[in-house]
Amino acid sequence: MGVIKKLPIYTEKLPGGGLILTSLETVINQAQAKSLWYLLFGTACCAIELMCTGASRYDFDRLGMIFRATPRQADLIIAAGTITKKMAPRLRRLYDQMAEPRRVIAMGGCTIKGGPFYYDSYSVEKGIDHIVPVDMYIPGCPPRPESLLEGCIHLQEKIKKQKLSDWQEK
Amino acid sequence: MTFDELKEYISANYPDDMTLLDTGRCEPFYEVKAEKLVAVCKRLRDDEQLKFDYFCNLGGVDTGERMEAVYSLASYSMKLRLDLKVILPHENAEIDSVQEVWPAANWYERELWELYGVNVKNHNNLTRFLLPDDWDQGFPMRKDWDAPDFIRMPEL
Amino acid sequence: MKLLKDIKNLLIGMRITGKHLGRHAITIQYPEERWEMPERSRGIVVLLSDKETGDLNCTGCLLCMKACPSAAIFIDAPRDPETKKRKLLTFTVDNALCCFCGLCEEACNFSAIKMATMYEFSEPEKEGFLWDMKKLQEVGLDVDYIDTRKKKPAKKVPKPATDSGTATDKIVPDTLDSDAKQTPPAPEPDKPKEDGE
Amino acid sequence: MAELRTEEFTVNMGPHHPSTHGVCRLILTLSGEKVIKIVPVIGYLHRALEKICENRTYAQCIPVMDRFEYVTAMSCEYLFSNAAEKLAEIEVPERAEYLRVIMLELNRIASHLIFYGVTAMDIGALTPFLYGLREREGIIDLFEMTCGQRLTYNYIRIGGVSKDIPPQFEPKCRETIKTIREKLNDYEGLLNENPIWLVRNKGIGVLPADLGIAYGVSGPVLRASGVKYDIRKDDPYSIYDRFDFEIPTRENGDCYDRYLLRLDEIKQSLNIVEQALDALPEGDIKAKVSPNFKPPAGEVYARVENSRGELGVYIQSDGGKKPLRVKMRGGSFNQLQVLPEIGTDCLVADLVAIFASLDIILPEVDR
Repeated sequence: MGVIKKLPIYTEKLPGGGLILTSLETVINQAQAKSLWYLLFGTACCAIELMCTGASRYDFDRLGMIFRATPRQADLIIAAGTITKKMAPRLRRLYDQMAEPRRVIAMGGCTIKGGPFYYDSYSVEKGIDHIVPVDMYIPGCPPRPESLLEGCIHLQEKIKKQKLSDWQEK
Repeated sequence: MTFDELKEYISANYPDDMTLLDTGRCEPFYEVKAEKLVAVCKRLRDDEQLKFDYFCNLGGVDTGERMEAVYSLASYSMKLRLDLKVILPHENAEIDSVQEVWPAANWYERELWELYGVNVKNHNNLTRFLLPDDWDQGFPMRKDWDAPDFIRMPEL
Repeated sequence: MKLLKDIKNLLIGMRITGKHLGRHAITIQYPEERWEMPERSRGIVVLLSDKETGDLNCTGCLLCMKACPSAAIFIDAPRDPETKKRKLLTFTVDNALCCFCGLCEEACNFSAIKMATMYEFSEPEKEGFLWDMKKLQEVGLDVDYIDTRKKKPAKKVPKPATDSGTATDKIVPDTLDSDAKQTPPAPEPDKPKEDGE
Repeated sequence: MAELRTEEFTVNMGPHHPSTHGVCRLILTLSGEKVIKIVPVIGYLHRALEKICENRTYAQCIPVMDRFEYVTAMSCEYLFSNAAEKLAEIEVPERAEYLRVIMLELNRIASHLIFYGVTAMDIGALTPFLYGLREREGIIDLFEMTCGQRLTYNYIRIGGVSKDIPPQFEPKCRETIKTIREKLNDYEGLLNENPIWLVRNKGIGVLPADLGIAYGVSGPVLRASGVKYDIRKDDPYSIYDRFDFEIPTRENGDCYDRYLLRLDEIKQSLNIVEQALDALPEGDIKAKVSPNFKPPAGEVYARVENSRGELGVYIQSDGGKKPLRVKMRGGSFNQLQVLPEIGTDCLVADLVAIFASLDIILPEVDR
């Protein structure tokens, strides 16, 4: 019941049961934050760290994050690794195939700004934020699994704070 | 066969085809004329003493004035290593494909064409494969290449 | 027969699984429980301050900037025309470009820059990774380090009362001279482009 | 009965596909479930590492080389350092060579463990993935303890290594070796005689030795076809001639043999690490190399045996502090070239197994 204690909830005991009241916003946000299924989108070095995070020591599942091989079942792209100019349209297409609400984590320096390939590289996209909107950036080359976990927790906090009215405006 | 023996063997058997360059360290580098390349390669592969049947590497080099193609060969059974170098002009360079000798050369030659603009004759599939399909900015590995969104490392 | 063989194989597989049944899980419950970072671990770049005075150890010698393979460090430290000493004006590290190789730390002779063991720096905005001198100093305040630069002034300056601010200044010229020989005019780097767009 | 006619159709596998280990695209022409033509399309991870190296000093090239083949980054570092040392004729201290061998072999084991996990995951078994990566973490801890990073180490430098190993390294390393030896039995127990594993791997994707030789295939893939060729023995670099180890080979050249061969290689590598730890001498860890390292003009092609075959680098120096040309060569480049030859006339599902067993990693192909 640990989760329920943290919710803004009104509970009342009634004969023959109980009544729980909470805001719809909280329920939706909690649901979204606690089941971020991510797309297996690893291109380079960061993919190995993404694999390590999914493996036994760091265990992504604890955060409710399970890998999906298809964008249609995913809520989140973790762009792990360098995105080249040839790959960029594919990333966009994968993003377009995902259902709303969808989110993007840019993992590693390459996805933020090109990282070590910013200078002198003719084929690396300098940041993925002009291909897809990014919700969270994680620095590192590659980031440690803990950094990735921290980024995901940070993203969950961000999701929990969102307002339903913001969604309408979108 | 040690490298010294290899050098002796080559100078005895391939006197006209290959010239030793002194730039290579530890392992011999030989210069081969572009028009003789395929014939020499075939001989090297079929030579009973050498058996260079392993195509390790092909790299293009742009020194600013000329193009070079460096073939690194090895032999699975005789445990030998050898490098061949073909010197080409900077513009409109052409080289014969060694695909018929070693099928492994196929992709290396495509890469040489794509990144350096060295035309490979008699190649069965000279198409773009490393760069995006709609690439129209020339041959990026050349020293004088530049593009609007290409950022050079600041000279610090 | 085949069925029996299959059952046997299944049992072999289950035996291995069974061996792990009662064992303690090796998973680290991350936010509550943390992996103990080794001392040499290379996390984010920080600037170190003097333990006593609180000033930055950095003398603006530009060695780390030259060593960086991804040009993530920008230092503006013009040479004073009279005293020939450098004055550190800005020190910016772009963590989005940094490749965490540790070459800057090795290049530094003044214990001024270090790759700290911290690693939790996710940001919702891309601009958050451009860290200026103040932020780098702030993060580096509690970083423990071995000060290697005090040895030289101890030989040269007999006065024990010298505060370390001047002590660092004293050793600047001789190391800088050797540096200056390679690049005779004071290198005035063009400020690299801040953004790739 | 009229003969059923099936229309050929084209399927695009990748560039984002979980079983292509990154970003390889295969254009498959299918007749029913059968693959009749494969056209690999690469370049989705072409990061221009060679161009970047041309604009970095020799010391700065090493972090770039780390990204060339990140699963065995130590080999890349060693390769580049070795080539630069050959150019400048630098003598490396004894202790540094031993440390290098320890790191190279540990990294080979780590890479094969990834292969073990990922291949099994491609074929549909998730447990080996968790097991393989669990033991790999033990090795990664050793690396982190020594050089501070988990994946891109920047540890082996021109002239030696950057740091000496910490005192707790040796006991921890021996413990890790012991654990991996124990766990290897588990690994073999899980898959070696597993009927599903056998059906999916045995006799699939046979690479005949002459085809492998023609396409310049090297490393475990070639050794599984019966060609005993290992650069560690045949063109010894570093101090590999001092250790007592065997080069395992297999005869059939199918996916199953490639898998078994890699497990055998792990055992041999464990032996090498143990021997190196026993014989580790005291002394310097780095030769004197000036910070402004400038090798004389010349050129060199150096090669090492890494977990995916021959890893080579060609460096041409014009005497300046930056190399004139760095050309990298990875074993996967040739392995992917041979895939259309051995992958045709099999089922799509088998193609996944073949791709996995060749252990292709795309940064090596695209660079």
